[in-house]
Amino acid sequence: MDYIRDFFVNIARSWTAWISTFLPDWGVSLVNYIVVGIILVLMPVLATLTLTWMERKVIGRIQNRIGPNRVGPWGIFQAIADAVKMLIKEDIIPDRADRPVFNLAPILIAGAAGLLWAVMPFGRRMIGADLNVGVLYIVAVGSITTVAVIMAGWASNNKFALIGAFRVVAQLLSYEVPMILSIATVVLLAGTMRMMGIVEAQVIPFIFILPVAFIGYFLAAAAEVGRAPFDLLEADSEIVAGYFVEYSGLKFGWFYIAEYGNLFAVSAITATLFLGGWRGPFANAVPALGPLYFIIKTILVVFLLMWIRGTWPRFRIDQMLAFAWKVLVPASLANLLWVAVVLKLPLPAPVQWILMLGGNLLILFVAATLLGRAAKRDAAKHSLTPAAV
Amino acid sequence: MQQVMFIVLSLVTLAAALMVVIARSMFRAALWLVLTFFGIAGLFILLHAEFIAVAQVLIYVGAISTLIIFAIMLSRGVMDPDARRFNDQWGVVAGFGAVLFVLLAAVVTRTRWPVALADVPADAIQRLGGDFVGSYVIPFEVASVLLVVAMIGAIIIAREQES
Amino acid sequence: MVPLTWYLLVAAALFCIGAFGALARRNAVGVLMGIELMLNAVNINLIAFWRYVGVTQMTGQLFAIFVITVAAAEAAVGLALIISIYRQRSTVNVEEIDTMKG
Amino acid sequence: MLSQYAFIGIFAIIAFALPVIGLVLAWLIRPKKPNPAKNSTYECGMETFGDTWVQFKAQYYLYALIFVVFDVEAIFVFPWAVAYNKLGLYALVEMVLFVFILLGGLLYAWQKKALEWR
Repeated sequence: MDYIRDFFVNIARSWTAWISTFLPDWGVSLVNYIVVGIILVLMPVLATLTLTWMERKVIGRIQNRIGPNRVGPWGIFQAIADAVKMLIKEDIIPDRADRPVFNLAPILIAGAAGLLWAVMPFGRRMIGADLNVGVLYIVAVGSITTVAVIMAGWASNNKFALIGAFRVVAQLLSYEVPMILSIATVVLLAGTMRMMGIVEAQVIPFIFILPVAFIGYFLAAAAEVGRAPFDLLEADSEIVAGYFVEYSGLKFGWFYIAEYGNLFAVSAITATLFLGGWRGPFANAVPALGPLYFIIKTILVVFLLMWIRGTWPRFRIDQMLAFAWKVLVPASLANLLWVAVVLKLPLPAPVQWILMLGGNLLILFVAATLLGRAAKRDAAKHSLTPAAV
Repeated sequence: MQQVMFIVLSLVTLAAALMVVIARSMFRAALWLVLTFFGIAGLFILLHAEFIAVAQVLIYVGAISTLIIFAIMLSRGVMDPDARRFNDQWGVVAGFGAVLFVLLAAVVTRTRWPVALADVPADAIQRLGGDFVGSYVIPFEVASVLLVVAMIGAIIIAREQES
Repeated sequence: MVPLTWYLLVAAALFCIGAFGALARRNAVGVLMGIELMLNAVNINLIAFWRYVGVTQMTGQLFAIFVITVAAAEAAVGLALIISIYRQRSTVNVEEIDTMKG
Repeated sequence: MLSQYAFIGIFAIIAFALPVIGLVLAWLIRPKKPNPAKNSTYECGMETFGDTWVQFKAQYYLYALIFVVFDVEAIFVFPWAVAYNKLGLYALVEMVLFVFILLGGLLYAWQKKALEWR
């Protein structure tokens, strides 16, 4: 029974005990690193196989369709069929492409998607490496994606690909700022950058204390992974399909896997930073429940992102960038300073939390009001009043 | 083990740096620059300066390389791949660089550095934050002013002329 | 443990490569990349000295962060200048940018 | 501490090896029948003309510029945020000053319409 209670950690212990009977100490660490590494690196692939199916089903239901239903029961093998297709599809490299850079870009982007999982806390003592700089590591790994996108756009020698790449980069850069500021607010409240420390600091999930930081991070994350309504990077009807038009076969497949891997990763980060990560009822007594809670919360965030995609129209790029710089950045900065102010007030923690929540709601209200006014002014300027339409 | 890692990382860094200065295509040079930055971040980790390593990746790879690549794209029309990479004095400059390296190497290896090895404090990042608003508050605020002034200046310079 | 001199040698080599790039490149962006390499060499020195000489004080890391800040500001303004010059004179070749010539 | 980064190093090797292995596998089993039409650049079915010289807008550069400033700000904010609980009231005042200077820069950019997509 005790074995079951902390099932995953005990399995790992038994495994380590077994291999240490015939391996030296450094060999045990090496083997463990490699095993954990392989499991975590496969997360984006796993995410693609499950989330593409889930997304098709969810979007299908939202649009009053059934979704995939041919390959296997309820179409669950659809993703496998897609994977096989990617694998056996002919690979086409355009004539004047910069070949080494062209081939390197998908490898970099998929590798970066895998790297994110090194610091993800699945449960108590279930983390690849609990780095001192945990959350900042995640942001830093994200910058590899920026470089890979530019490489793909440049190397394809295609105007659409290059325009797409620049749009993506402008979007990634613009939304990284509110993302960093939201994370900084969480770090300020938790007092640590360790992923485990942030989870342990959430006596109540931070979403109930810092809704502005949650919304800022959530929208920024949706933009970073190019989810609708921020999916301008592959606005099919405007710039063909973005920076990876020229890619086919598995090279395209890696971009696809990176996209879904990043979707899953940012949902997991949202769950960790704002929804309490692996914390939940009885998670302290039965640590094996931790990963379950973590996955459920992550899937919940994924579902939220799919729901938004199914129901919201796409933004224009000017609206999108203006939203990042003129709404999210000032709101996140105000939130950061407000949390800092409240933390210095000589009050018990629960009162501080209520004050923070109050300030957050005020910021939300002000931002929403100003946004509404700006939208009305913009509509009037383009004479798009309901009467005119 | 650390020696091996050090040698691998420094070879990668130096080779990539060399490619930065001799690559024909500016875009390729920028990509080699990114690799150089990663190598240097690795060296920082070997030196137990993890925060600086992450900052290196965040600022140099995420921000400065992007700026450089954007500038390359903006000034691309004039770059034909057959153009000369170096100016006429490049031979002299290369000699100067080699001599400089020999001089520096001589100084570095001859000097007896007052090495005082100790363990890195566990709260290095906290101390860093404390120093920013403590004894180094003037440079800290000046950094903010510098960033804003640089931004304003660059916006004025880079904006397209209003027609 | 790697000796301090190794780090200093790598930094010296990086500095010289950067200096060569900054002085010999014809493309202004290339010159700027050389300067960035030189600044990075300085940072390696700062962090190496921090680790080996004064690990209890954070001065080395603080200076490295200020160097990074200055490098970012320098890159932003320098590249803006290059873009502006390119717009007016259609060149980024430092040999042809000689308006200051007396 | 270094053992954690040894893990990150091994992890990075595996993470970048996985796509390479996948691509090699695909290279072994996929068909290879290139022809000139297939390999030409895909641009709305027309022949591509000229080089890929997009009218690159300086606006992209302006966004990158403002981003750089805020990115550098982040490496000051994070250590401050981690240390904040142990610091006195002065930490708050100085960070407020720091952020307000930056905010001034953002407002300037806003005023000068550098944030406008054109």
